Amino acid sequence: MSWAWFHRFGSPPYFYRLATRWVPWLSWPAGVLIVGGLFGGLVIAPADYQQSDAYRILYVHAPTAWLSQMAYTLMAVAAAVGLVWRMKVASAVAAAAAPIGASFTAVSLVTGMLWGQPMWGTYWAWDPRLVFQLVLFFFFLGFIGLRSAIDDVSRADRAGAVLAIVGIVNVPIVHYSVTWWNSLHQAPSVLRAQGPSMPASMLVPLLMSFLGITLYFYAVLFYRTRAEILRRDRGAAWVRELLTGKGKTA
Amino acid sequence: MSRPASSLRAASLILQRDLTLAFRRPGEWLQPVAFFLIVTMLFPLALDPELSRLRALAPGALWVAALLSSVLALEFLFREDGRDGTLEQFALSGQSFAWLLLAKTASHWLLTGLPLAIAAPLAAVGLGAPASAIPGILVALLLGSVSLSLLGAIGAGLTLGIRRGGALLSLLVLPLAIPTLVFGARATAMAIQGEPAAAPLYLLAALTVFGITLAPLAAAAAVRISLE
Amino acid sequence: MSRPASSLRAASLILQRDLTLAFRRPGEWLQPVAFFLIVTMLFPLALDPELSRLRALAPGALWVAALLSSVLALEFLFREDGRDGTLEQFALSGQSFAWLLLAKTASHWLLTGLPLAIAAPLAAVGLGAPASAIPGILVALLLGSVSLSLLGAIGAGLTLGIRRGGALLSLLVLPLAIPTLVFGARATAMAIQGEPAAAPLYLLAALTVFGITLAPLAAAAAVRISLE
Amino acid sequence: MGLHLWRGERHVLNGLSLRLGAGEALQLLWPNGAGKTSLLRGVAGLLPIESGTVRWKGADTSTDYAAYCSDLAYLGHDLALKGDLTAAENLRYSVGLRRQIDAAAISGALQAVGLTAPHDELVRRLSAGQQRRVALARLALWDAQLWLLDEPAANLDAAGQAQVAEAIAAHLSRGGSALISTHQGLPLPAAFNRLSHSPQEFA
Amino acid sequence: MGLHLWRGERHVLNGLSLRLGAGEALQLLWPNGAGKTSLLRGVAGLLPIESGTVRWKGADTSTDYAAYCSDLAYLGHDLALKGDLTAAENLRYSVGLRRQIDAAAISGALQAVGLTAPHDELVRRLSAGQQRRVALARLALWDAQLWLLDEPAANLDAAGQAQVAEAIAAHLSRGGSALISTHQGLPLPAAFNRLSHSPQEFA
Ligand code: HEM
Ligand SMILES: Nc1ncnc2c1ncn2[C@@H]1O[C@H](COP(=O)(O)OP(=O)(O)OP(=O)(O)O)[C@@H](O)[C@H]1O
Ligand SMILES: Nc1ncnc2c1ncn2[C@@H]1O[C@H](COP(=O)(O)OP(=O)(O)OP(=O)(O)O)[C@@H](O)[C@H]1O
Ligand SMILES: [Mg+2]
Ligand SMILES: [Mg+2]
Repeated sequence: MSWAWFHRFGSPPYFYRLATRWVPWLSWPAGVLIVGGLFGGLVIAPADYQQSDAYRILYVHAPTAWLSQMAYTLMAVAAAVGLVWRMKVASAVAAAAAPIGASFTAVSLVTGMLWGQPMWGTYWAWDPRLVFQLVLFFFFLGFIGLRSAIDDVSRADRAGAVLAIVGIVNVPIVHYSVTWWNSLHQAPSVLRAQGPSMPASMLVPLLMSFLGITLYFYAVLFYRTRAEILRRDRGAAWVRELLTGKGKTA
Repeated sequence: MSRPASSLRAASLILQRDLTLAFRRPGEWLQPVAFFLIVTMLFPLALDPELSRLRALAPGALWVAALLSSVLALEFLFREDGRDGTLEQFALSGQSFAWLLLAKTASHWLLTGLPLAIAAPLAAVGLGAPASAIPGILVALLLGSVSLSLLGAIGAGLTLGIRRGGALLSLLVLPLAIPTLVFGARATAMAIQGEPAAAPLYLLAALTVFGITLAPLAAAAAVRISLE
Repeated sequence: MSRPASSLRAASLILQRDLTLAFRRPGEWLQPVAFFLIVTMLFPLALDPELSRLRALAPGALWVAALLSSVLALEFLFREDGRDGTLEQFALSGQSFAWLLLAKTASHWLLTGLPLAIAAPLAAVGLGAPASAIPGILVALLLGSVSLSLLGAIGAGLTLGIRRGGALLSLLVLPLAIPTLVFGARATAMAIQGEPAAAPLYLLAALTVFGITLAPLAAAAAVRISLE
Repeated sequence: MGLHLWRGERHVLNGLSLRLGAGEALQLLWPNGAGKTSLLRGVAGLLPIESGTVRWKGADTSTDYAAYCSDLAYLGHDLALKGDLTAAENLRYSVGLRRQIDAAAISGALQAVGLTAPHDELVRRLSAGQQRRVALARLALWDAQLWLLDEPAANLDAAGQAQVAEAIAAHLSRGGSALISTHQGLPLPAAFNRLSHSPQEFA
Repeated sequence: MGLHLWRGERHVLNGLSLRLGAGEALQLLWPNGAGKTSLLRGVAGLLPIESGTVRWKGADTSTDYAAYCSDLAYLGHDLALKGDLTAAENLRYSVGLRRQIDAAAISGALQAVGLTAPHDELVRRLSAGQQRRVALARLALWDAQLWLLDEPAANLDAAGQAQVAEAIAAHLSRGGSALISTHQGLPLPAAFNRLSHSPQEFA
């Protein structure tokens, strides 16, 4: 087993070209799946016997909530790889992931609040799941704030990595908070050991929209990472070649 | 030979400069707001769940958080300009020192007090205040934050040269700020309960006017001593 | 030629040094306590008078004040040693850097956390807690303040080289401190209501142990990066 | 009469008395701790003087301090430059407090001190020596008659030191005066240059 | 192979390669901004080195960094002195972290650098030059083989500069090495003294 692939990924020009190639391949299916999932969820799936149509916000809320945690994990792992192996591309991935993760977290919070009003009669409650999801949001903000407060890019990468690694403890807390404490928020009905407890007509659109939003996440991530790599390597020979040689790409 | 600068021009240069600096580092003036939002969030967390649904807590939580984040931000009012010698140059510029410091205080308020006043209604709604209370809360916090910045300028001047001035600064400013806190919280409580809050708001406004006239002079004296 | 110093000796020198420095300027370590007492006092002022007599508010007020004054004090944990080059010399001393920073954190706790834990029962009684609650509150705050110092060391290390790091520091540390706040406030509430508070105290102790093992390593990594 | 000045419990300047003519520079080569910084700050009015008076154009400076200030330029250890502004912006804001100034004058002054870095680079990214050059450009722009300089050549390489000396010489030739603390002694035109090696000389 | 080091987006040290023998001093007289401070901090392990290795006694310093540190003494712009401790206390605490030391050795070292102020005066009350002397005494007490000194003679009067040169000469004669950044050039015994005027010499 060789580590060649690892080093190949670590090379900015290689990753740049890879990302350029992948962005369209991610974006199109993402669009199709999201449209399909929302159509299935908002039009085809039956109304819930308890919550009538309000539950349909689920098709946005649950995927963004799941993804916010995936985004944090990915960011922390990438930052850690950048810290330990001095892999600049990994640090760039982490830096690019943070704002996307923050937006997904914000969307999940807002949709949750909108859903909370009809369900619990209040937009917000001081409930563990909600609070720790908010904490996740603050970790994203802290990561972004810390990075922007340090002007030396490599120092910012490493300081951010320490913070991201420390914050990773929060991710399992968010997930298990409903099981550990008695919570207002409902217990997992999809991501649980016994398998999902949901009729297929609801589950399929949910999975479609989840997959679509995931692909969308990676598309944006690759896109932003590309820009981040260009910004960081703007002095390097390969970027100058890229800008002068094939002017259209940039 | 060279035409001297007018005092209005000098003040506007200071405002421009501080806003340019803030614009280059947006993270900095967002921090006191973030601090404010987090602190308001801490209260309900630290209380019994049933108690935390009490609307009546909102004014107290809001104002204590607003007061603390203003005080926290105050530390930066003169600190950097003091450290890098800029205040010395202000003192030697031939302009009225109190006037220049008033301009600095104004830019500090724009960058910390104003965002706070804007964020406060949001936080209040999160704590269960009705939407109808928003204008009252906004006005109370606008007035309150101006008077806190002015009072704070005196404390910031006094603690300028001091190592670990931050904690001392809060000790000096918090007692001074108690009237603002009391009237502000009362106005907010009345706004939340839907009563007209004019009386405490007038008192707040009076505090602010009083601050504008006296605080810059006191601050200038304090800073001058700290520069020695 | 020369005999190297043991790591125990090194840690005890750091403690001695910090205590000597604190002894020369007693004002400094009294400040966080004073801040704590003032903030607990602000709550009743900002609340409706009837509400403020509620004992149930005491845990919330105590813990929010304790958390804020620890965070405020944190800014000084590494700041000065960083600025005057002492931390650089720690890093080059050949001793384990994490160990030296643990010693610094310990002296910081002795000078800020311990006085806070001692003052808290007083403040609680002032807010209407019965005398029987004192031991529970004391233990909760002892454990809580240790874990806050440890968590805070990470944030203080990360924001070391940063201008206006204070507000960013709170932004980073407050979310980390939420479990401590929640368990601490719960233990305090139980102590005030006369129930046995063992369960939240165990959780607090677990947080503290977790902090002692991991925080110094993270703090050392953070400080090293900030020194560059 | 003499100037007396205390720092804490130390009587730093003990009945000192000195005068400086137009077009004249006085370099203080006093040893460490002799009170150079204290003297300069005392003359600028930043440190209170225990007894004695500082006179400028015959009048006690404390009677019309603002007028005295507009004739005065003080450059201390701290350069009063903002790291997050460019060199040109720094000059615009700090000179602008004292007099009206346009962009051309600023970039001229920056060129005159030989700042090689681009003028729109943030000052934070300049090295210690380059930052001193920016401060030197500001000094020239202030257009003051009395310069008080505390170790103006510290941290500067040989070329930088020559530039400082040149700037001061130009100032003297325009009829300005300068009181300078320094450890190396700057090469100024001999006719206008006085050196002092210890405060006793003025007792 | 060469040492590469970046500060921000600037490639400060570009494939530098230098070696220092026992008893040898290398004075870097590079111009402002050339990278003296960066080089010293890189060699001390305080700044990460992009590529290349620092070797000490034949071994890569990053493999046993603690051992390397105990051979190393770094004196930067910041003196790492506490203003609220006396000179003797400062030395006791900071030297004590590295080796066992007694009070006699400390007051001996303070006398050796010619600190005229009483040894129980708080460092805060000493002038810039006196504080540098205290740092110099600490340097001697650390008893390290490799000295990395960043502008050790800044702020010092003529007597102080001579003392620095003397201390370094004594260190060299005991077989130590020194890498020094300086603008004036210190008068060291010629046999052991190398001067460098620009980083290009080591490219
Ligand atoms: C601001 C309020 C809310 C927040 C912060 C929030 C947060 C979250 C989070 C973080 C997840 C992902 C959980 C995981 O990964 O295990 C999630 C999933 C979910 N949420 Fe919410 N939520 C909120 C309100 C609501 C409301 C009001 C409802 C409906 C009653 C709801 C229903 C769901 C459902 C059905 C899932 C998918 C559960 C699963 O199968 O795991 N949420 N929410
Ligand atoms: N803040 C202070 N409090 C008490 N004494 C002080 C203070 N600052 C300086 N001193 C003392 O005043 C005397 C003069 O200090 P000053 O800084 O003016 O000297 P200097 O000539 O500028 O020295 P250097 O060449 O080292 O900069 C010194 O002996 C010093 O110990
Ligand atoms: N924090 C930083 N971020 C980005 N660039 C920096 C930073 N610090 C220094 N530099 C740049 O690195 C280069 C080398 O700086 P360094 O401080 O090592 O120079 P130096 O030789 O010590 O200069 P001086 O004689 O002025 O002290 C300079 O051109 C400077 O602009
Ligand atoms: Mg001086
Ligand atoms: Mg340097």
